[in-house]
Amino acid sequence: MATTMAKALNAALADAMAADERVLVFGEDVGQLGGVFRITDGLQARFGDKRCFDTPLAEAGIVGFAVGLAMSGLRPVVEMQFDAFAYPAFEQIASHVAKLRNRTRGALSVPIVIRVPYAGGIGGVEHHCDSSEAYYAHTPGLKVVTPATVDDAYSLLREAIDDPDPVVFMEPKKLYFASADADLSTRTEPFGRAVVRRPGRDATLIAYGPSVPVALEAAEAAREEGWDLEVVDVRTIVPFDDETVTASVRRTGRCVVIQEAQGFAGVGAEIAARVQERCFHALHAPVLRVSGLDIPYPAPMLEHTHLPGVDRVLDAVARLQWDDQPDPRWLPAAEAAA
Amino acid sequence: MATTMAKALNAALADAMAADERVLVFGEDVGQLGGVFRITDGLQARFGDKRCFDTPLAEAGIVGFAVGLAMSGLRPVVEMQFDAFAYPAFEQIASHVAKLRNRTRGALSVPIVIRVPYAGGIGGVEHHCDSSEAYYAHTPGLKVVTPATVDDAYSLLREAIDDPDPVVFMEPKKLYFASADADLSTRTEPFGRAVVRRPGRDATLIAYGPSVPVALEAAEAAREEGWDLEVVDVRTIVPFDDETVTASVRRTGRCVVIQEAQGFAGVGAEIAARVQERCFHALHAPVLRVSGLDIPYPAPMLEHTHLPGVDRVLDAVARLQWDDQPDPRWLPAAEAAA
Amino acid sequence: MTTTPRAVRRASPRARRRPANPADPARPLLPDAEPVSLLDPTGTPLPARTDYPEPAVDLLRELYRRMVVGRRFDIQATALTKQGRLAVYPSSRGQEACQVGAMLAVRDTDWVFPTYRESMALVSRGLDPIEVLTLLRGDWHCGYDPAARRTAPQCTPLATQCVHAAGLAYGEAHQGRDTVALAFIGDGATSEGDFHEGINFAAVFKAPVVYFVQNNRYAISVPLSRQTAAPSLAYKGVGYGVPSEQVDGNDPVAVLAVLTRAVEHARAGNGPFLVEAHTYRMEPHTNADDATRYRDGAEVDAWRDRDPIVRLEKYLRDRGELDDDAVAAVAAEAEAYAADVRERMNAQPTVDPLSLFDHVYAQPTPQLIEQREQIRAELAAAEQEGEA
Amino acid sequence: MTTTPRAVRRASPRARRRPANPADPARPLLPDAEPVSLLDPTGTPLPARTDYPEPAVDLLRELYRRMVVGRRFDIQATALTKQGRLAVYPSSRGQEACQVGAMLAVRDTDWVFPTYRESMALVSRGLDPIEVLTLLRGDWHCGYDPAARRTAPQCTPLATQCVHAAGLAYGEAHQGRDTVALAFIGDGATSEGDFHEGINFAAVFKAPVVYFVQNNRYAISVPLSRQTAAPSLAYKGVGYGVPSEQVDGNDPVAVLAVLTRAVEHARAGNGPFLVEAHTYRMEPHTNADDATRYRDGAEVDAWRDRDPIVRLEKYLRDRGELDDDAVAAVAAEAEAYAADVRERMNAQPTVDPLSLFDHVYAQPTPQLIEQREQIRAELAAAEQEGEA
Ligand SMILES: Cc1ncc(C[n+]2csc(CCOP(=O)(O)OP(=O)(O)O)c2C)c(N)n1
Ligand SMILES: Cc1ncc(C[n+]2csc(CCOP(=O)(O)OP(=O)(O)O)c2C)c(N)n1
Ligand SMILES: [Mg+2]
Ligand SMILES: [Mg+2]
Repeated sequence: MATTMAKALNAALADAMAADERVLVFGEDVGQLGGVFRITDGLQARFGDKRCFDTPLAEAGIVGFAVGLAMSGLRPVVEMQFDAFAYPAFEQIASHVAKLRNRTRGALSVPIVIRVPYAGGIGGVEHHCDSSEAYYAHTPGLKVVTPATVDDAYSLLREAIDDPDPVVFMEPKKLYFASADADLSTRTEPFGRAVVRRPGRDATLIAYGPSVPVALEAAEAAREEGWDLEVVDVRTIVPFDDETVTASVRRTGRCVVIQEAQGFAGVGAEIAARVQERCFHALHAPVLRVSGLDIPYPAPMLEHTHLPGVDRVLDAVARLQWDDQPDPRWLPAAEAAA
Repeated sequence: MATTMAKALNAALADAMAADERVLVFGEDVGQLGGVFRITDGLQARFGDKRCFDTPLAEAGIVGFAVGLAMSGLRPVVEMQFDAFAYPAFEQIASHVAKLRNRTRGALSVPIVIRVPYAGGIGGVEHHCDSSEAYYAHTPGLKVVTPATVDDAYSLLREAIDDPDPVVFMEPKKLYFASADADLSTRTEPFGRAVVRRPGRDATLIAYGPSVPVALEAAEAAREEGWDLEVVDVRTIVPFDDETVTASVRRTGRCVVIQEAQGFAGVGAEIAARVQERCFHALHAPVLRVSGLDIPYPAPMLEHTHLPGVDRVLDAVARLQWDDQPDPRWLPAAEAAA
Repeated sequence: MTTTPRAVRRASPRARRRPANPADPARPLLPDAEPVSLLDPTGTPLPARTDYPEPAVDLLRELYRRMVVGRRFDIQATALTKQGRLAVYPSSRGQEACQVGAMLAVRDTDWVFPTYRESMALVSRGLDPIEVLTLLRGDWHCGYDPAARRTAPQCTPLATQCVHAAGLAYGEAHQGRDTVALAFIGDGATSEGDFHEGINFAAVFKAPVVYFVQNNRYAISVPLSRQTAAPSLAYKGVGYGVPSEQVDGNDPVAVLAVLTRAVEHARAGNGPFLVEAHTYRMEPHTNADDATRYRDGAEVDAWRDRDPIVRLEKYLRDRGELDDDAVAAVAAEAEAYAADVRERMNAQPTVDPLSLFDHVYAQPTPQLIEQREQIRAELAAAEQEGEA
Repeated sequence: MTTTPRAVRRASPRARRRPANPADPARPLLPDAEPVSLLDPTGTPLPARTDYPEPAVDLLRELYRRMVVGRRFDIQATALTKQGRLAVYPSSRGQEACQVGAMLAVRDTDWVFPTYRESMALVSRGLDPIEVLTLLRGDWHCGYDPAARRTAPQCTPLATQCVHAAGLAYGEAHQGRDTVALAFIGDGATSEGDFHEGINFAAVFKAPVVYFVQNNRYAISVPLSRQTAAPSLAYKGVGYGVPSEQVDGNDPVAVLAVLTRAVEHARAGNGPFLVEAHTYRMEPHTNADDATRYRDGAEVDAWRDRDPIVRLEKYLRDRGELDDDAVAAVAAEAEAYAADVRERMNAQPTVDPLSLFDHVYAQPTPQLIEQREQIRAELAAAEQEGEA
């Protein structure tokens, strides 16, 4: 039946709470209000305010409180209201959530889920549209997951709550209310598996979260230009599925990585580096990246300029040296000009 | 005359304070103690406790206080005592320091320097050896700089203090007390310029901060194996010098990127991605990365296992397909085995 | 549910005396156990129970005028969201005494650190309403010139401005200027670490900052009881060595009196001062919020009876300082003000995509220059297609 | 420079009365204006000026025993740094009353959240000293089993443990257990946002936590005057609705009495309690620190006269609860303890490089498996070279 990612996430939380009373859901406005995006709608009414509750307005407090609750044997799922508002919790996340298991040789674990509504495309004002996944992906000890489909939203969140390790669960805001047919109670692929969303022969588009629909749209549009593009949905950034990704690129010989975040030192850089490292001899062209600009998120009037859209993806595909000529943009002359 | 990086940084601070009374130096233990690494030694005695002073023990407070001081027309230089202890300031850095100029169309600027002693190799205990440069490099609006030589330590810090934009100044702890001949009062290359520390014909080693001496040592050792390696010192991660880097790799046709930080989504990934993007047709082998392991920093008994050393660099160089054979490690068979 | 501030409920005549122990170091720092109030909800002056001098009457008339204009502006802004002219608007209707009173307590040379809630305060300060609404309208910058107007950009990351205010105030004093910084903050944001760090820095460095907490009893949907177990937020001051006061935030005369003294305290070099105003947000958190999910109409109605404008108008009329003509004149001014805002907001703002690269750094990096070229090329191509 | 805690200096007989206003909501939350003290610096009982019952005498004898052993352990650990057996050691010599008193105030089933400063407290709690020193010895993990010992790993990121303690305590209560969490924190760390957020969470959720501030007057080199302008750190409690007390941290009897009541308060379901102990760090911050750069010998000497062990010994002797034989027996036990530590620390610990990959996640990721293979290969190659 048709449902939205927001409803799927809500159902995943409800099913997880029903399945395991150790699961607690808390954060800012998640109780009576049901969250500013209504992801926790109805949970307090159904499970009571000891299982789903509002906290004082302090993100380091919320994450640190979750760490303590986990030490007592509970399984907290916390909501950061928006991406940039998780930054106050950065020390708790990087120095404790990510490291506690290791520092105690597994005597203590932190099976918590930190839900982060992220990225743009919703006309939000400043600080409400950051793509912060790279900060977490670069922090050993964290798992970083981001769904692109309604099915995955449900399944990956259930998976994240069951997982023995801390999971930063990145929710693409702009996909919250896109609806699709989904059978919520089923599980999809486990953590660590990327999925080929669309098979193709000529080139591989690698994307995650909010960029997956863009990649699929671009692949559709590319058919007119005679390109048959494969689309890989990364799903879990950490752990990363080298196997699926490299298999695809070795088959197609060309690759474009798409991410909404500012490009410099982002997850797309890691993917591009890994792919060329592992598929070098299969590549007919450099692995190209299409990403957000290296500027603060320009919400909302100019976000369309910032966001990697179908056209920008197709431009990149066009630069995959189908004629096996070097990319003119990178000829010394061109650079000198810039 | 021979001096250390620590002394060079101290001299840079003193000269900057003498040259411009708007320069204030503050943080934890930077006053009477002169900093736990003595980088601010003698500044309070010479310039008084209104120019160099200790603050309450709160990093978000220190950075936010600096933002306010900058708004009043001053030029704060703050010290974060150790890398991981800058994390409490992450929100102030990412949401204000990096964005204030842009949010106000230049009406307000944040000409502050955030000094971060970083990385390992000094036998420090947990939380004292993080390599956090990628978090800052991924944040538009920040400049990220890291010296590898005594000359650069002085010059880049002077440059950073003069710079109209916020600079995260990453100081490689393990190089603090390595001494070299240096003429402190001179300026070296400006921001945005990488430097070839050692010319070579066969392959390019790209490194920054604590990894530059490792790269040079490896280049020396490589001569025995008959490899003539070029070493590029990045110096300023943001802005990045594509010109020098790509020119070198186009000349040598082979490249290894070295970084001490955990590898996943680090600065090395960005460099590798850029290089293959811009030098693809000149490359005889994939751009390889040698980095720290994707684990919490294991200080100090096992840090030698974690740190990219000369041997690991040479192993990577050896894998640059001198026989133009694909890297066996990445053959599907090998992966299946793993 | 009763809606009067807890402290008021608890108050008894005896409760109003300061702790009697003269040697207790906390004594001079503790707030009065009951919020300072000079007018009762009907606007009738209360028997002076404090030593706060009443502000000059012409100042009170100006306060009235700006509150009326301010509220009209606020209503207009909310209306503009319905027409899609604003991306979002956080209303401060009901908090006029705080929004306007604070601006009358500071000088033009003082610095103000507003949150997203303070649009009314900023227009009361004389900033151009269109500039104030620029960000909420969907542009990527704050609209006004913060340096020229000595007004920081409206701050969204909660409580972070508390630290900036400490630094700015200390920096001004360091350079021999007698600037005071007034930092707005909400009740919920006092739970953030940056509130703690900011007020503590100000206290340790004796920085001239007034921290003004508008306790409107909610952080979006979260009630005050989830933010603190303290008798009242003003009691946080003593823990920093900062004197504090609580005030009835819907009593314009009391708010102006208390803030005026707080600003004097700071300007005189005595360090920061903490003021908590007990008030109420009459509208939802923003136009996007549905307040019926977490509070009932009765609660809102009870606060309607404490309307700060009605209160001040009644008081000034009783004193013969305000008559029908004056009231009508102010109402007319407010209408004209709103009409001007409406009209100027009709023009669709033009934003140049290439301007995105201008202020990330003083000079764009080579990487940004490359990216700007790419966007320029895309725009050119799009134009050609348009023509073709 | 005088070295007695500010509050003590300021104290006058009258200063000791609580604020007299019975209706002031702050009254039950404010600390006594003077630190609670039951013994004077010479160990002579003070005229009971508080209603704190004196702990049972056998408890006081145990307190004495553990303090003597604890100090000997501490001295031994410092010595081990000189021999390079420890990478670093933060001594708590002079703080024995706090380190040991706190451990006597909690049950084995309670949770303790120590900082790097609390090695002495942990061995007093009965943890194996070699395990306690594991991290400082240079290993990559905390050494002991925190779950089994209900003792969090020693915390270095300042004040972050304050939030963990709130969560743990609330979680235990949520599951029907009457566990109390005792969180240590230093004076400097109270300036961190996480102290504020942690104690506030505990207060709002009525979590059974005792926040125990060892105010040893320095944060490395930074004196208390740079951390707060408050009369005393204990005055921070009221701002969270948390009752608080300050105590002479070098008076073992007072520390045990105050902490015992604080723990009872928390266990009884009354929420958190804040205790500030005025004490002094006799050694440098760590062996790596040079305290002569920021404090003079006279200051240290003055505090030597307040030695908590001398004080308790004198008191117990005067009461006839301790004689030369008993003192000698305890001294001998302490020597034996130190000798055992010395000896067991001689063995170079062996660490397996491949263990680095075991606990980053419950199961290593494919990326970590790859990296482990690489290290394994390197080690094998190195071995071959060694043989060759
Ligand atoms: C650090 C941070 N966390 C969360 C938010 C999201 N947020 C915006 S306003 C708000 C409520 C603030 O309440 P309060 O401080 O009482 O101010 P009010 O809105 O009532 O004026 C929240 C949670 C934010 N802006 N910043
Ligand atoms: C977040 C953070 N910032 C800085 C440091 C470095 N540091 C370690 S101990 C210390 C001083 C702490 O002083 P205090 O809280 O008084 O505890 P004490 O050492 O006196 O027991 C500092 C600044 C740290 N560990 N964590
Ligand atoms: Mg509020
Ligand atoms: Mg201390």
